[in-house]
Amino acid sequence: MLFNLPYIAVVALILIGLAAVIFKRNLIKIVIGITLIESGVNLFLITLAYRGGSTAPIYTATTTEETIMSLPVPHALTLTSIVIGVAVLALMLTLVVHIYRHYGTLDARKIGREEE
Amino acid sequence: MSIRNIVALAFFGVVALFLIFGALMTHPFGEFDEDNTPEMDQYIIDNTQSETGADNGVTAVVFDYRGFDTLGEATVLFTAVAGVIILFRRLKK
Amino acid sequence: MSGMSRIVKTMASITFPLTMIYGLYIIAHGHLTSGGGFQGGAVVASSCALILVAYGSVWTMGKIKEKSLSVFESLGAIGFIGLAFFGLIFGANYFFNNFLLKQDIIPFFNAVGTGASNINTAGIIPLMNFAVGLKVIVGLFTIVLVMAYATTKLKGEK
Amino acid sequence: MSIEELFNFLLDHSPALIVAIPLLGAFLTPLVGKINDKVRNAFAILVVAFTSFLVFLLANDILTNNTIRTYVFGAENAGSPIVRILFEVDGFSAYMAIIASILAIAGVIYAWSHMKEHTGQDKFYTLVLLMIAGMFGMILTGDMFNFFVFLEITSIAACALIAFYTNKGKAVDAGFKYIVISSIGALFILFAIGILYSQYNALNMAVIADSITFSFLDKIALVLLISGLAMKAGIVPMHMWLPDAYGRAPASVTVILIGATQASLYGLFRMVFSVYGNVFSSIDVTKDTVINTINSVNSVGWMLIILAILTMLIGALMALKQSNLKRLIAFAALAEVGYMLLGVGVRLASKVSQDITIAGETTTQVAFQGYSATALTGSVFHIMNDALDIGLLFLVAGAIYLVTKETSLNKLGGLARNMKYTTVFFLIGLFAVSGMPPMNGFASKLMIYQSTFQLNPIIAIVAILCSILLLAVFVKVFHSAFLGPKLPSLKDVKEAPKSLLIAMGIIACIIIFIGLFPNLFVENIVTPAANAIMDSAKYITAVI
Amino acid sequence: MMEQISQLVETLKTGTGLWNPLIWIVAIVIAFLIVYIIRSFGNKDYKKGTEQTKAFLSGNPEYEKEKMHIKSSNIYWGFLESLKWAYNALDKMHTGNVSDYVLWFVVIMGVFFIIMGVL
Repeated sequence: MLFNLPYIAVVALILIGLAAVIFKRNLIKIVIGITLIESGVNLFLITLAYRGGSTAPIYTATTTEETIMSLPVPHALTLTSIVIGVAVLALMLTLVVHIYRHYGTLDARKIGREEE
Repeated sequence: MSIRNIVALAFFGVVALFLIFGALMTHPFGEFDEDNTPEMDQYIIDNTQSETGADNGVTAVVFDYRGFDTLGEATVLFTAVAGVIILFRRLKK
Repeated sequence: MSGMSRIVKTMASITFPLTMIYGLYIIAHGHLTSGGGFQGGAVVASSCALILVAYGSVWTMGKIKEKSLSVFESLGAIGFIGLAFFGLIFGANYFFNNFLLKQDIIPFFNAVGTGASNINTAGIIPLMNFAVGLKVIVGLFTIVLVMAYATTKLKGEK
Repeated sequence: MSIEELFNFLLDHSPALIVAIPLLGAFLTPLVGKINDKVRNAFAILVVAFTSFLVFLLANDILTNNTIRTYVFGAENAGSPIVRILFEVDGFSAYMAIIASILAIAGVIYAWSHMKEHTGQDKFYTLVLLMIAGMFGMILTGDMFNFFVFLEITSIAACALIAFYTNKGKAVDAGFKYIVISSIGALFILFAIGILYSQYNALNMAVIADSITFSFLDKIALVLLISGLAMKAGIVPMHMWLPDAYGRAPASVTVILIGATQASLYGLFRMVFSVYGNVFSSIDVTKDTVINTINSVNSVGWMLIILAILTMLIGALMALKQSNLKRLIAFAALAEVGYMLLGVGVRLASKVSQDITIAGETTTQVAFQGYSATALTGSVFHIMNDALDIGLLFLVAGAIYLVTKETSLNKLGGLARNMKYTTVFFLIGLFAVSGMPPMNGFASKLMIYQSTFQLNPIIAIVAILCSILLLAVFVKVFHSAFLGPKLPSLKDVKEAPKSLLIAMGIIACIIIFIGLFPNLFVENIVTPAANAIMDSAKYITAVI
Repeated sequence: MMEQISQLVETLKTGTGLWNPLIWIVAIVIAFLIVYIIRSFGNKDYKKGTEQTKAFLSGNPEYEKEKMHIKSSNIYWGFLESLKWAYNALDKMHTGNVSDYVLWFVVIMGVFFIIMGVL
């Protein structure tokens, strides 16, 4: 049970991010919540890579037969998901700048109501 | 405390409950017993030098085994740059 | 965002080449040590962003336009997907085929790693590292530069 | 090499080239744009046309031979265990690729005149090509994580294009909503992919589908996948981003955005029927997951039916109230999505298991009711009809906005006197989207009505009622925008430019063809696709 | 060649029903013919340029054309008025707030979790 603490941390991160998105009004805080969810998912992926007493999956001069290596695929998935997160973050901040230009506020309840 | 927040908290609690149960049911951290042995990753670790020639297993996965994902990833960055430029463009010709 | 004080500018111009060399090292040895095109590209882009912060976005935009930057980024992307397309023509005729490996027609990057770090290995992976590195450098720097410049103009308007 | 060899080469590599050629075109567009505008537009149209040619080559091969093609990236064969990314194209993927290519080529041709007086066209065409590539990647891929990557490509490109009119506050706001919604949905999908990977140490859809045991973690992953993809597909009550995004994007983008939404719906079909095929679509009683999960399958089916009814009702009712043309059509598109989901729900809700006693010994037998195949076929058929009809209506709305610079229906009137071809196209779209014979919408809706009626008559009645409401909605649009006297403010409106008419004409011709010869279409194209989605064992054995 | 032609005109069978557009078109053409014949009967005592051609609005004077165009928001006024309760609820539902959108996502996720967990 104790050894599932990393997964508990993952769930906690995701829930904190979700709560920030749902209960906060400031658009910047909503963006921060999304990045929190994303970091939680990344943490989950990189947690899956670990094997007890393992090293990084790189062959060096000190590698022997009994060297345990951690799983390489989750590293690659995490790398991809981090880059995707950077792209999404850049686009969201760009749009937040434009929203502030047009509305003069960042309150999520004051903007975006379709009148007609 | 509006009615919206109460409903939100209720369903939020349901989701949290199930996710935490799932977290407790996942296989223990860093332990791989017989019934879930990582065949795919073990295969990559064993054959990365002979098949791709790279000492770095992660780079072998990123650029050879799952190279198409990396193409998509580079495309995502390209898309983000194009989007930022098009959103900050000059509107007059 | 206008430029900062003289001390910051001097320190930035001293730190800039060191950071850039470090990032290029990470890109070049991506298939041997930990790191790769994305990580090294991020390091180099951060060094460029340091110059941007120190000297101000207006000065930087005067030096280099985002149009030329986007051309460079397209070149990086075309290099990456071009290497993938070459796999269709050479070797075993498969997309994303590692065609440089285990052949003697083109005498570089064709060896197979044997535990000790050997730079001349891994086929098209180092080339892809360089292409992705160029792409990531230019891409991240373009994002930072364009956003900084646009927000500067915003402050000027008000 | 001879032309025969060239065709075989293209056919063998078409799954990769369909995605790679739009990507290459997108990377080349900033360089080509340096020459001049006309060359760049022609280049984009050429790239999309060549991609559509490859799509039709591939679809012809797959739908006629009823086979499944797999394409491994970077090696001859997948090997064992499967470590490489592979594309797996079955009949349903080919069918969706046909829809996506039709919408893509219409949108790119439409954009030539529609985007003329805007700046930043280089990046516009780049993003359109990237969006098309992401759409095809989502449709053709057989790898879970690759699906997520292409989902993100489509979302980011679509978000930047929705906010294209940055001088309008609402457009930027719609783009922000879209990126927030889609990134959250995609992140939960990635979380589900991680859960599946942690259990089976595989990312390939077929491998996961082969080894899936409906454990608790699988249930959690299924819930995350269904909710995320349903939000991306705009199912009520997660639909609110859809009218904003559809209504505020440029019309040439909206057409391709329909394709992106349909691709998310395709993901929902694929996850439910292929990845969880052992649970949802298999009737092999030797697997204990098939027998033990009848109740949860039926309950998921009824939940989807309830969501579908809500989608149809709310879409039609809200569309009746709108006075902004594009927003109205967006709500109608929402109502159309409900019909597709209804077919899936009926299929799942009609899975039964009964004990039959033959000569003393009792054997358990799991089967789908006979009408459920018709329901799924109808909903698969309706995907294409909805894409064509709603796409045509959005193109007409964009043409009206281009010539009159008006979106509010209260300020429009008497356009039929000046825009004859546009009026004809709008009439075709009106009849098709409201399921009037002899247009294509009627055939698919008839199949859905009849199969649903056998499950529960009330659902079928509600569906017919929503169709009638849609007819009322578009009659109102036709009256207030096209009929009536010339308004003094619209005295000197011209007919829409040529490229717009060409794009609308392509879609209208396809609509009329499907409407006049539905049986030909259903027998040769729709039924193989529906059979492919219903047969999960074939999907698995094609890889392993 | 012949079987392609025959395949074109085949009927779509949907398990319990069938649908063939070509037969439908023939039927609709025959119906229009009948309508035209009936109409031609009443066509004899129709004279152009007389009182018959003027619109008769129960004695009221006829408006000019621009005034007579009905705005789209006035169409179906009665329908919207009688369903006001539903439309008020729908309008309350469609707040343009991003947080509410995500909240609906969480609600649906919770409902699916309950269904999956119970059964």
